[in-house]
Amino acid sequence: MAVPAIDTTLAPHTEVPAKPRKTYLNADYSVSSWLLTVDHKRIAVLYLISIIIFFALGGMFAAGVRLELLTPKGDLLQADTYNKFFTMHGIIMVFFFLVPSIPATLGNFLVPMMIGARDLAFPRVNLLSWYIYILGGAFTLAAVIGGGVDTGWTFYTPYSSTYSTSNVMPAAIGIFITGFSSILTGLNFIVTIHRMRAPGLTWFRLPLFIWAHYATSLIFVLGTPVIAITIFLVGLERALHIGIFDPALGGDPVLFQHLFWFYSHPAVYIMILPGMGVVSEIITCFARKPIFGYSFIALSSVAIAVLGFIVWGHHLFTSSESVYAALIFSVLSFVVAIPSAVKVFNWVATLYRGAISFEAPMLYALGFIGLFTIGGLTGLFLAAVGFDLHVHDTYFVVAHFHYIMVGGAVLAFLGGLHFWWPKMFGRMYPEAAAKAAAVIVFIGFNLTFFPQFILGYLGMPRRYHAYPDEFQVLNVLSTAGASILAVGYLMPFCYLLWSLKYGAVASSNPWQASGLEWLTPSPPPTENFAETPIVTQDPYHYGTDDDAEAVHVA
Amino acid sequence: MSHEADALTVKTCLGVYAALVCLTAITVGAAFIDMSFLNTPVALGIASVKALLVMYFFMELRHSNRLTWVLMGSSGVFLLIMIMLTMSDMLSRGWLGYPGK
Amino acid sequence: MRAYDFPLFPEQASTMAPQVDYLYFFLIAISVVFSIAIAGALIGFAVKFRRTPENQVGHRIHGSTVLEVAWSIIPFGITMVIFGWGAWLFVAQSRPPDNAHEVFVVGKQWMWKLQHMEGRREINELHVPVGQAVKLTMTSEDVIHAFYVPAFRTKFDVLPGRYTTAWFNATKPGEYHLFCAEYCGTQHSGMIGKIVVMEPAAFQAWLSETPPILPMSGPVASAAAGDAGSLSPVAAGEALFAQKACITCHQPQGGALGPSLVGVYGSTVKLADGSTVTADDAYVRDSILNPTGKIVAGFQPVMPTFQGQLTEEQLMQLIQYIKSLKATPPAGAGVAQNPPAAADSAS
Amino acid sequence: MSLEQTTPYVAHHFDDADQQHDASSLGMWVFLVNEVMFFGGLFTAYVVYRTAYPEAFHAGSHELNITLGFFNTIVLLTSSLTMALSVHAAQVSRRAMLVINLILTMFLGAVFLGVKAYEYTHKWHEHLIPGPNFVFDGPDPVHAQLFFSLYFAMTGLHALHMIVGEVLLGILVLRSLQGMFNKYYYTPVEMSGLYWHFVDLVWIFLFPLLYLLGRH
Repeated sequence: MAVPAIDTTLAPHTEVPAKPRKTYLNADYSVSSWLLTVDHKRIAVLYLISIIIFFALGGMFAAGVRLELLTPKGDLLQADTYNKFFTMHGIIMVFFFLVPSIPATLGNFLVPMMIGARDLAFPRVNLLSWYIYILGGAFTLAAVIGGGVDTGWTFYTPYSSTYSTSNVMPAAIGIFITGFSSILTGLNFIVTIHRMRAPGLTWFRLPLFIWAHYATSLIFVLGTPVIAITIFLVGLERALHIGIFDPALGGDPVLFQHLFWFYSHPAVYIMILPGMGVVSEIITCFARKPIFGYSFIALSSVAIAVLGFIVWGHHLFTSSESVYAALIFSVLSFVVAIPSAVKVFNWVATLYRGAISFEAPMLYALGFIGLFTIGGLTGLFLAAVGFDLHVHDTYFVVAHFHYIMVGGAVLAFLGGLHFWWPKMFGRMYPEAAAKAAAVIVFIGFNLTFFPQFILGYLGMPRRYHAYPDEFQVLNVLSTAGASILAVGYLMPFCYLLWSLKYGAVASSNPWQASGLEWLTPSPPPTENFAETPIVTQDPYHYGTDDDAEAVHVA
Repeated sequence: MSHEADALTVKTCLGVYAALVCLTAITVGAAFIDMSFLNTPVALGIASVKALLVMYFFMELRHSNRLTWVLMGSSGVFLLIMIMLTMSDMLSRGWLGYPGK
Repeated sequence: MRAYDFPLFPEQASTMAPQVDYLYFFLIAISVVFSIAIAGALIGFAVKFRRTPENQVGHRIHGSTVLEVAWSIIPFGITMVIFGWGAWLFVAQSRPPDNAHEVFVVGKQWMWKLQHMEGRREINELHVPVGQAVKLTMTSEDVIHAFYVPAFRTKFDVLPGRYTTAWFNATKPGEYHLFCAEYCGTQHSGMIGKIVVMEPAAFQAWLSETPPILPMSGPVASAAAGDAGSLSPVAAGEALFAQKACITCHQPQGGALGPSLVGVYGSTVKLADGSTVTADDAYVRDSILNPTGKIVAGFQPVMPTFQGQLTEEQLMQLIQYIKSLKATPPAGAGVAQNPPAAADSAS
Repeated sequence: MSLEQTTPYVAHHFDDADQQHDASSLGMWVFLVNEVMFFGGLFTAYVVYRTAYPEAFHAGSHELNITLGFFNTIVLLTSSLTMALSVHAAQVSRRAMLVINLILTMFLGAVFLGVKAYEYTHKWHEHLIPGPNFVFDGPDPVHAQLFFSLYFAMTGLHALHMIVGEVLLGILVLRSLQGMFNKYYYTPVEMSGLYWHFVDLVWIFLFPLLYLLGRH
């Protein structure tokens, strides 16, 4: 029943050797061995710790926002404080959690292992990217400690460049710097995937996780420099009063929006594509069945990455963009919906005639599909120009992108973390608690964000500190949901930490998954593989071959 | 990795350099001639030829694999996408009269 | 407010509102169909093909190109229907009708200043007649705002240094929310007001009555005080035209340092560099604030800039005055009906 | 051909020197793609504003010194030549030629930066630095200021890249004096060469866009 996934020259792993096996975790215990490591697995752990700290911070700001919105009057926080809270929530969650979340942690850990390499192509660049991330984070934290930023994470000019009196500069510098950590990660992944694959591992034998990370890396490299230069120009305008975007100085604020969204729309795909890769791995593993439509899922990742660059104008429908440009961007936005839909259909089809079990990672993956479907469908609402005029900048948009980013990216992150946790740390987490947490997150999420769709259509604008009375009931529902969601987030944090010491020892392949990363012991040794594996088969070699009729399922 | 046979010879280098200097002189000269709408295309055309010369010879694109070509090409394509779609907004403002004149 | 009595659907109070709502219902229907299909399949498969002692391994099905093509093409067709519908709505919302009642809107941190073309001013409150199109010409004094009336399904950004336009045709008397929808700083959520939709007769009466002295304090009061009097914008513009000495160079019969402005508005103007430009609000505005940017053929760039010397209201008044010069051409009807000729004679 | 015996420079995670060289080369090209988009944001802003305010931009470019711009272009092209010759010298293991060409490249880069600094100082005296002290007599001063904002942003960013390049070249000179590069291992020289040529490429476009257009 446990089908050996891929033939390799690797010797069958020996369980429980007499003295503790050397792993990347116990190779050295000194602080410098962590802070100066060039091992992609250790860097992944460093990233994991840092992004969780930022996630907690961003979550606290979100809690402040939701608590303020319990009542229509602005009574808990001052207007300024509230504005800083949602701004810091956005900046931290987008730039310091969501963008690096899966690529820098799971991606860093798994990309070399999945392709049978000993490390990323440029290990020192990898470490550098973490330090750059921390440096950027330090600037942003300095902005928080120094009194916060109140521009919204979008930094729209001329408010950000001329009018805001808050700490725009340190936050902008922080984002500018952090951009380079993304660029270096993307560069490293692209080169690694091109040049370091194990013998026999052709492009169409790559796991879908790798395809997703390849597509993500393309966006990192092509998009991130544009936000860097745009933020740089905002900083220049703010510091030196030279006009680039401020109309009082001859500039055009809409140009800022174009440049900003040229990155920030593809950035949405940076957040969701790795999640799609994770879900593809989990679904096929727990259905014990090859993925349905492998090449369509693989190529749709690349299609999303490329098409994602030509739809940014749909953020500008009400920004005095020309009617013709709005129509062009609208039709292109509908086109980019298709590859996402194709993925969803293929995941569902993968379940057909599978042998499905429902461990925690699978629950997260199924939740992802459901929530991403709603997020994607409401994206169609927003892409329809005439409709967008009503709901643009309302809670409808807020709900939509949280369905993609939290319902999508965060659920995938949690699912992936559970799925590969035994591999990363060699310990099993308590399954019952993990299942409960997955269900709680799902319920809490929907209760938080579904009411916001209704609020948005009713016309409640986003970033409102106080609001008319008739919106209160839905806001209370949303805040209630957020508190459930918070419990759902705290649970994995606790039991995963607990499992590091008390969890059952994990075997090298607890899920009986295919894929090269499961061939090495858990946790893996520093060099990943004792010998370079040789790949002779397609990925996801699950299932039985006995029924020819199944192939013609259509 | 050293392919002495097809290594960049000093001679080609000098030839390319001479061409680049000539093109620079031409583009400066052309800038002082009024060619109405043609000035910008000519200046950018010459610049593109110079860029291609530098890439093809100095940056060894002629000995590079296809992937490098694809990379360089794609950076150009994405830059053009950014400029052209932004301009599609800027240029068509006011075509319909409203909004966003 | 009772917890069981809260709205789930916004009021429909403009001609556009039901149109947007129809698309909304259509989109909801599509979403429900797809969500149910996907969730149904997901749950159905998950139950039917759950792992059991007999069912330990799935079947090796690799895919189906027919299915892939089908589930690419069919959703694509549906999205194109949505696109067409949305685009049609958008174009309709973008084009204000000709006979609209005109209102000039200035957004500033954090208030709305509105003036009817007939002269009456309002702050954070807009009275409009029912059943007549209202066209808003909007600009901002500082950052970007957005004029949003949920009951009308109307929203458009208000930008500094530029005019944007929105319009609506109210269908139901009553009071509706006016929100600023683009984040504009500290009191963003306080930049709200109301739209009062009145019966036409009542509106006409309201329009011509003398406004009460507004019992206000703070920035609102000072802004109102600065705009004392309710001359119509055209009359105010005429006064400004004389006061700022525009008239010295822009004499109606021409022949002075600058071109005559009679009949210029709406015409095609020939510039010194050979290009042409349509004299619309944006052009007139640019020419006042940045006079050496676009020089009319046959004139010297000698006009000083008025950047920083005119408020947005004054600019709008000047534009309205220059616009009105077309209506009463001194040189006969031919000028107004033949704008290019007018432009030529002006230069 | 196997090079493991001839060179100690293969890092542990690569199979052989070929793979290592390929990875470095690909990495550099990917980095350059990123650089194209980095400058691309500025080029987009330039295209947008130049199309919107051609008069102001023409007037602005008239204030630039075309002779110095031309001179600097030739200097930079020459430095690209010497850089290409350095790579060639490394490829054929000629250390003296390598060192001389690297130093020449550095020198030409310094000349370029010096001229650029002179131009900036000149603009300072002419009050052409955007900001509160900006003074411009020509038409449309508001948007001429926009031209100078972009001029300083673009050439400044380019100069910053030149300075990084100078540092890289300095390291290369030291390393080649130690005899680190030969026909079996010259990847750093080649990669720095790619970077240097790219910086040249940017200038090839900046020169006509900023100095030449609108000259006639």
